[in-house]
Amino acid sequence: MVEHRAQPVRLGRGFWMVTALLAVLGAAGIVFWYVFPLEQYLPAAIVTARQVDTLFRFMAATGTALYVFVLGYLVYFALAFRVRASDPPDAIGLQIHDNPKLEFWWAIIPVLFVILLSVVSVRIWYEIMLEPENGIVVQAIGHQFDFTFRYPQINGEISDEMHLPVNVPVTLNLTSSDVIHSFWVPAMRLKNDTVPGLVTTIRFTPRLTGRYQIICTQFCGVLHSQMNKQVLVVEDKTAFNAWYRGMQIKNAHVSNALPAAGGGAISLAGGSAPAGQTLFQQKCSACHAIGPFDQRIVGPGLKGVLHDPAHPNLVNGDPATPADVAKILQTGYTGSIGTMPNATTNGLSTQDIANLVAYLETLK
Amino acid sequence: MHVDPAILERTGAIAGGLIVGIVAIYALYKDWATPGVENHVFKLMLLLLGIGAVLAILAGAGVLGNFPTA
Amino acid sequence: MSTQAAQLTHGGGIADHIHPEPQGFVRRYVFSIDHKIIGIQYIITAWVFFILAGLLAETIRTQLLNANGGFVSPETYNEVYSIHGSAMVWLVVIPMLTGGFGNLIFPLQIGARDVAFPWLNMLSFWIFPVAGLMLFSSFLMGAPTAGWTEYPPVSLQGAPGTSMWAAAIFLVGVSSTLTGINFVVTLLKMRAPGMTFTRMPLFVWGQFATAPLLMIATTALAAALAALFMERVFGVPFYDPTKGGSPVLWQHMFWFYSHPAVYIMILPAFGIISEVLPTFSRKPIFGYKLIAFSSAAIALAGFMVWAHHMFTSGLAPYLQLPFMILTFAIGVPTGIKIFSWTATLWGGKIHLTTAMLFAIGFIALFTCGGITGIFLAAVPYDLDVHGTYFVVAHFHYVLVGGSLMGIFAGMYYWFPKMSGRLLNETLGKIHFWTFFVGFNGTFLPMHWLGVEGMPRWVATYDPQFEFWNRFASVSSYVMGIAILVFFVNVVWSVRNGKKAGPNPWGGRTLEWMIPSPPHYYNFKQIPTVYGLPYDFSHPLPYKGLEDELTDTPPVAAGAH
Amino acid sequence: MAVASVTHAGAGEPPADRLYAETRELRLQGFLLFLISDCVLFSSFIFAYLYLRNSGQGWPPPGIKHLDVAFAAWNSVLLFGSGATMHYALENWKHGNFIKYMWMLIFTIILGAGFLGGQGYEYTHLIFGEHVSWWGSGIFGASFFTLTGMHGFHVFVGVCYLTVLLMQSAAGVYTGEKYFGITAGTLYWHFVDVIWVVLFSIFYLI
Repeated sequence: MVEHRAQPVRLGRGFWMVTALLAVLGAAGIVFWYVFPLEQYLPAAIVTARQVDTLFRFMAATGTALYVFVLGYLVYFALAFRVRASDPPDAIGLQIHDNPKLEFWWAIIPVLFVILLSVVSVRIWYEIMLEPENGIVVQAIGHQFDFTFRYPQINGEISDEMHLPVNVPVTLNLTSSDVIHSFWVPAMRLKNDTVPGLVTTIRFTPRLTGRYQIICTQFCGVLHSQMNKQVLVVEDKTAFNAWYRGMQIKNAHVSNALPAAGGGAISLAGGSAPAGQTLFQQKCSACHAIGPFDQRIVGPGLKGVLHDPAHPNLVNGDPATPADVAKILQTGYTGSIGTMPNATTNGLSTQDIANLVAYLETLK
Repeated sequence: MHVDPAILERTGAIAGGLIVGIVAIYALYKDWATPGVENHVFKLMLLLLGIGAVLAILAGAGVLGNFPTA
Repeated sequence: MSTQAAQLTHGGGIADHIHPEPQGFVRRYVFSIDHKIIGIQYIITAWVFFILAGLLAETIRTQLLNANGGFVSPETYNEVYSIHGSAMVWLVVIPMLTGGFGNLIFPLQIGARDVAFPWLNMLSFWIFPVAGLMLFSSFLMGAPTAGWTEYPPVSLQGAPGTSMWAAAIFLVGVSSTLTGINFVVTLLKMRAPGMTFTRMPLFVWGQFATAPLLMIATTALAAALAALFMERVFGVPFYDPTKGGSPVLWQHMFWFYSHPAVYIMILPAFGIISEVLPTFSRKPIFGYKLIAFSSAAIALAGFMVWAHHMFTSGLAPYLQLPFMILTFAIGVPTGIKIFSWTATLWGGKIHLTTAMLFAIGFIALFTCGGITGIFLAAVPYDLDVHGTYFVVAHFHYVLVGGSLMGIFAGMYYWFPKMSGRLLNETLGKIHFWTFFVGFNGTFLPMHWLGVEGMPRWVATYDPQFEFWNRFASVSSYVMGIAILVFFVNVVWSVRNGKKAGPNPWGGRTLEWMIPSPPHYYNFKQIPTVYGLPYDFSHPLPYKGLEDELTDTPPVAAGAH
Repeated sequence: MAVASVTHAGAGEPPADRLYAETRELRLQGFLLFLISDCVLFSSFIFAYLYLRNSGQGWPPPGIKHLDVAFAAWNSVLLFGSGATMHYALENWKHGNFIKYMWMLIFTIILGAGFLGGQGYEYTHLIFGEHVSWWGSGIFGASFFTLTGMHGFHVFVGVCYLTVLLMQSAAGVYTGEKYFGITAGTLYWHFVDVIWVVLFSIFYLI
């Protein structure tokens, strides 16, 4: 192959003209993506949405520039070097096998680009992950085929609209009562799956008041297409508080899917914690971890269920009382966070319940 | 007299494990120099077999896997 | 063992052994053990399934003509796209590229008389149509509805057909695994004398990178499917969270296969392109070694990035970053390939035949799909567009604009080796241009549909998206017409096409040195190889091919 | 060069029949690759088992009896022993002691069958014992019975194959250099053993 090295490999004038043209087009593409008014088409409802847009502009611009060059050269070469009628039938092209310098550079440039892109993405990833934790805690539960929402101090589940105050950090706990759904608000540029038996958390801070659509983007059954009716309402503090109080009053009578205790309240006196612990190991620990609420097996973790005020309550805004727990143990529970069999199914005597409650008291 | 079957099993495991382990290691030592793909595979397998025997001995001796039976 | 030692040499071994030619129609054309016949069987079967799955695709687009659907019921619609996806992946692209073109071409290109295990080859072919029929028969008992990924728990609620689906895909997996084993052994052991790894044609390299993926990754999927089947049929809990199972487990096992599967579907197409480009540019491929090794690198890296499909699945955040960066990294070898192909055109004497047009179209469309792939690999942006039409657009650019264009290029390029005739070039050019226009019309708008908020898997959608959906649907009909032209071309050319002769394109790889279609024994005498095939200014680097085009009987024919 | 590679793979001295030697080489590689992909199948299920096992819940799940380690250890020794005997069966064949070879093969089959019997015994106890843990009952049953069942099936297939091998050898199918069937049987049997080493440790010991 030595004799081919001798061959003159010269880039003609046409090549440089085309290169210049492509450079202009590529630059135009870059400019286009940076002036394109994305937010006119899709408002950036939360703070990090704008960072995601920045990332998008960056990738779109570089991608367009790269694509313009590949496509341009492709077409230009295909036309400029096509066989002419004048060529002899056995005409062959320049016998170039490779060009180490060229290959080195076009291996290095993508590497550099990848490093740059990684840096940019990681920085924005951090901004999304490190949204503040303080602020309002809301739970969104996916069902076939809608989302419901739970707020502290509001009984029951709100199923039509999700209200949030503007400029207040939100911690959104996502879970599902049946299959995997995905909670997506295009205006937030943010989504996460709602997985049954798992609580995933996303944090964000609304920055624009308005009404935004909530869409399920994970196939969840025959009416998946319909699972986009809910609306996220971002409104100012006063309006939000008004709505919040309204809901508290409206739902005051809602029983939180907790049926009235059959056969009157159970006397929790004389419950023995050690006995309860053994019982818990046998009967409960298959579904409940002795860990924080988020540590799901089937049901939620029960550490500090009767003490920790920050424990996402089983029932409503108020921290669960021993009586609540006793009721649930007796009558079972059916609701957004799953299903728990009642005392007869679990084979629990009233004394067992008393023991279990006594044990749960000790979980601080 | 009555003997707990577990004792028999454990002794059997230890004794058998010793035999198998020694045999495996000896075979490995003998075949060490043999060339060819499948012989290399055989040697690897013999090594793992020896490890298995050791595990069996340890299990039999109650060093490994002695859980409180619920 | 050294590369040299892995090859055959002459003197009483396989290289000189010729099976007696099978007699009778059944032994020759139905239960044939000849890799060429099996390859053609694969290709024909895959095209039949392609027609069915394509009709399903047109059903999908027709449903989406109107924002409120109305062409079929939502249930039917979900079944339709699930089977469309599964069939296109497992019954069309993978069998066509590996079992089909792989069987047909690469034993010829490495100078072998057949694959290592001809009977196994026949077996793995005959599993494939059976599995295909099972897959489509799931319509009769209520097909799966959860898309080709069939995430539990929703797939646990699915119709009985879902179990049938799992069984069918399991069988296809068995078939691919056997093919993979067969190809690996053939490639390691049956290369002609002198055919070292660095002299192998690039299509062979494509197969060489693909076969291990077929062999290893597919088995992982088999396990996942077996578990799904057992859970659905016998109630064995693996994925059901109410019984302590984990839905995310399926996603791990599924994507550990299905990401390598993406490379199974594209690497052989890379190989086809890398054969077509030098032949029609009359020019060596640019950077042979880079292209060859980057294929291997992509195949290897394919095993380490599966979780980038699961960024929104509740994956631990600290796991997201490594998978994101590794996925970016795969862009590098891919980019190198694209640059090398483009550079191959420079300074060539380019014959713009249909195959060449498809090859160039491949580069154009695949590059677009690759770039949007980088978009999706970036976690923050994936958290936005995951599960939307942006994803649909991305993988159709890769699988239709990439794999299918490659398949078309291969069909036009190697049709002589199947039939001895050429496909009609005029029809071919019509086919290319209508397909190219229709394709972009269909899938380009999906990018912004997804970004603006249209989710996947929907039978009805927000009216604001109606215009672009109608545009896409109409364009998809144009694509349909293009495919029709192609089939007309094939059917017509098999009978009336121009006789090709051994080497119509001036190709230099071994398959062009022998008559088209080749004899059942491929080579009268196994040639000896002295160099890369792509040096157009050099004499051919083969010895022992003198008699191929004469009517002398093969050396040692009938021996043993 | 190929000659060299072929003879190396064989027992030692160059083979008489070149075509057989090369075909044998192909079959050997194919069989090893098959074992590799089979290994991937097991690994996937093992991954599933470990994944579920570490999904938050204690292990074994409450209400599930711990496995009888002593018995399992004893039973495993049977299988490991059969691996050793199989190895010596092949060795004896290579050195031409046909009778010893046959005896070793017979021992292997007996031990393998014994292991299967032991597994059956263990299953019956797990299924009908006081702590019911049938595979529908939870992820413990699911992963345990799936993996050990799969392995048991492999052992069963192996026993059948070795029996066929025994009959073939008695009928003199394998001669001198042409004994790939025996090599394959040994490879497969070793593979089954080694898988059990893994399963034994992950289910009974950790």
